[in-house]
This record gives sequence, structure tokens and C-alpha cells, in this order.
Amino acid sequence: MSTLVLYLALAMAILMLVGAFVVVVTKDLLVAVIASAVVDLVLAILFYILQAPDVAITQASIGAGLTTAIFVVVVRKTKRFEDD
Amino acid sequence: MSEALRTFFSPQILGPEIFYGSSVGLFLIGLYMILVKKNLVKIVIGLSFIESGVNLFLISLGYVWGKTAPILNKPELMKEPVKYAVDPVPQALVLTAIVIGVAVTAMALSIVIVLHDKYGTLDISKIKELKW
Amino acid sequence: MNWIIVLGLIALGTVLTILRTALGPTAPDRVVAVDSMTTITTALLVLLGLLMDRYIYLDISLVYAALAFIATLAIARYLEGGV
Amino acid sequence: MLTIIGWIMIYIGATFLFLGALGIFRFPDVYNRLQAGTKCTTLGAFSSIVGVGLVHPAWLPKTLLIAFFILLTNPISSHALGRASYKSGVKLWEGSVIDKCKEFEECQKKEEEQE
Repeated sequence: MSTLVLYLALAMAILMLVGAFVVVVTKDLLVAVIASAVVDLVLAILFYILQAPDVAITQASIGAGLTTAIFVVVVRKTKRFEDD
Repeated sequence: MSEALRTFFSPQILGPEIFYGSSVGLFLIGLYMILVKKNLVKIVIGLSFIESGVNLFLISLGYVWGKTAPILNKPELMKEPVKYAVDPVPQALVLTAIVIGVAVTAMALSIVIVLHDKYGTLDISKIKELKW
Repeated sequence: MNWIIVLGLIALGTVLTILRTALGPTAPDRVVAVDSMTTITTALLVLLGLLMDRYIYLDISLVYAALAFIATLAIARYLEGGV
Repeated sequence: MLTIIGWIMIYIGATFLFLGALGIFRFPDVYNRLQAGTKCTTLGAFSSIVGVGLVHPAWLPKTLLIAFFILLTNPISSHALGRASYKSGVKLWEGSVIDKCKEFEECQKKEEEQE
């Protein structure tokens, strides 16, 4: 039973690293903000699997909601595309 | 071959290394973004990645295989909490660290907005004056 | 056997949405993928609460379902032209 | 008996969640993906969450509350996304046959010219 949860954790960890790689590669700052929201979401699932429900609640509400809104406001007030 | 695979995927070996490896990977990606990228918003995103990696590492240090959360609402948990619950101290530590991390990120982003108003660019190699 | 099928289907769905997030041509494609991934994740957290047999874990998915659409609304307002 | 019904609902929900994700991966356009990603995942999440409540009948009020929140918030975000992607100028797929929003705007413009 718990071994199944660990396989799920392995898949989620790989997906989190894929999202972080998308953040590194892209040139559009809005896409970087969206992919960092994905990383925070998957991180909340990992906290849940590690039996820390209060940390998972905090990470879900702050990381997936508040941080993304702050970054979107900053992208609105500055430029969207990263120029070379 | 299958014996080696079964040893590799057994829960005693598979358990903590997933979380250690992913937290170290997240930390290294954030460090790469801070050192190499020239855009200021991406540097701040890398800073928040480093915070997330350290938080995941601390939580996975407190995890014990096969135990449940330290919330005592079951009778067997009330009787012997040490036998059935994981370590609650890193969870309380990380709960504070996440909130402080959001405050640090908001502070850095306000500095980014002020720099963009002053210089008109987000490229860090074009911001050269010492005083503003 | 039940758990292997159910969790396997949901994990495969998460993989497909993250692939669309990585590949999508425009920004609204990626936002749609992230939004539906939030819903899939809420169902996954409720099912994991049944698997681990703790009643208190349902609170996390309650917070998730109530708060996780704020980011989507902010990005939609940005794409529309205001904040 | 209630357990069997709950497990059947969980299976239906997981299948619909997977089909919604497959639609998001395979469809050619933003608007088609919005259809798949909202309708299928709303039905799948509702069915599987209520199924968990039927397996443990003591958990039923909180699972109904979660399902109510999902039914409340999911159409709002998808509506805002569709409107935003139409206004930000994403083109329709060339195989799509009807564009009601464009017809409505043209009709409105014609009425203004007549006045």
C-alpha cells in the first residue's frame, strides 16, 4: 500500500523537475510564472505524501495563489518578454 | 537482473532518496538561475526555488517510514504518540519559513519594480551606476 | 489492485497535462492545462486521504478547491488587458 | 452495498479525469482544450469525491462541501479564460465552423451605424 504512494512520489518528483526545467528554458516571463505555479502545486503534493498536512495547506494557499498573483502584477508593471 | 531491480525499488532503498534527490535538484536549478540568468524576475524566481528546495529537505529529514501525521485525534495515537507519529519539529520550522519566504519574495519584487522605473530595463548587465 | 488502477490513471493524467504545459504554443494553452491540473490534484488528494485513512487530511483539498483558482483569475485578467 | 457503489463512482471519476487530460493533450485549439479540460475534469472530480464519501459514510458532509466548492469555482475560471483568450487575439482552429462572438460584434456595430 505505502509502496504505491512512494512510486507516486517518484513520478511527482520527476514532474516537478520538468516544470523547473521549463522555467529555465523559456524566454516568456508569463510562461515562467505559470510553470513556477506548477512547481509549487507539485511541491504541496510531496508535502502531503511526507505526512505534513499543515505545511501542505500553507504551501497550497500561499505558493499556488498568492505568489503567482504577485508575480503577475510585477510582469504587468514591467516588461513581458526577456530580451537578449 | 530482476533481483537487482527489486532491491533497487524496495521501499527501504526507495524511501528517502527520492525526496533528497529532488530537493537537491531543485536547489541546483535555482542556483543556476541566480548565477547565469540576466533577467531580474528570473533571478527572484530562482531565489524562491532555493527556498522550496531547502523546505523539502527539512521536511524529508523528519519523515519516518510507515508513520502518520502528528495530529492526535485517534485513540492509539493519544495513547502512544511517539510510536505512531513522525517528528513534528521540522514541520513547525518549515511552516514559519514558508511565510517568511513569501515576505522576502515580495520585498525583492518591489525592488525590481523600482529599478525598472529608474533604468527602464530588466537586464542586470545594463545597470551599472552605483548611486541612484 | 483497485488502488493501482485508480492512482495510475490519475498520475497518467497529470503527466499529460504537464506535457501540454511544457509544449503548448501560446500562453492560454498553458494556463488551461494548469487549471485542469488543479482540479485533478484536488481529486487525487481526496483519494490519498482515503488511502491513508485520516479524516483530517480532507481539509487540504478543501483549501485547495476554494483558493487555487485565484492564480487563474489573475492570469486571465492580465491576458484580457487589465490586472 | 454502499461501498460497491462508492468504488464504482471512484472508477468512473478516474476514467473521466484521464479522458479530460487526454483531451487537453490531443485537441488542436485553445477553445477545444477548454471544453475538455473543464467539463470532463468537473464531472470526474465530482464523481470521485462523492464516491470517497460513500465508501466512508461518516466523511460525507465534508466531501459534499469540497464537491460544492469545485462546482462553484471551476466554471468561473474557465469562463474568464475563454473570454481572455478571445480578447487577447488567439485565432480559432481552421476546422471550426462557427464563431458566434464575431457575429455578435458585427451585429452590434451595424446597429450603431444605423443609429
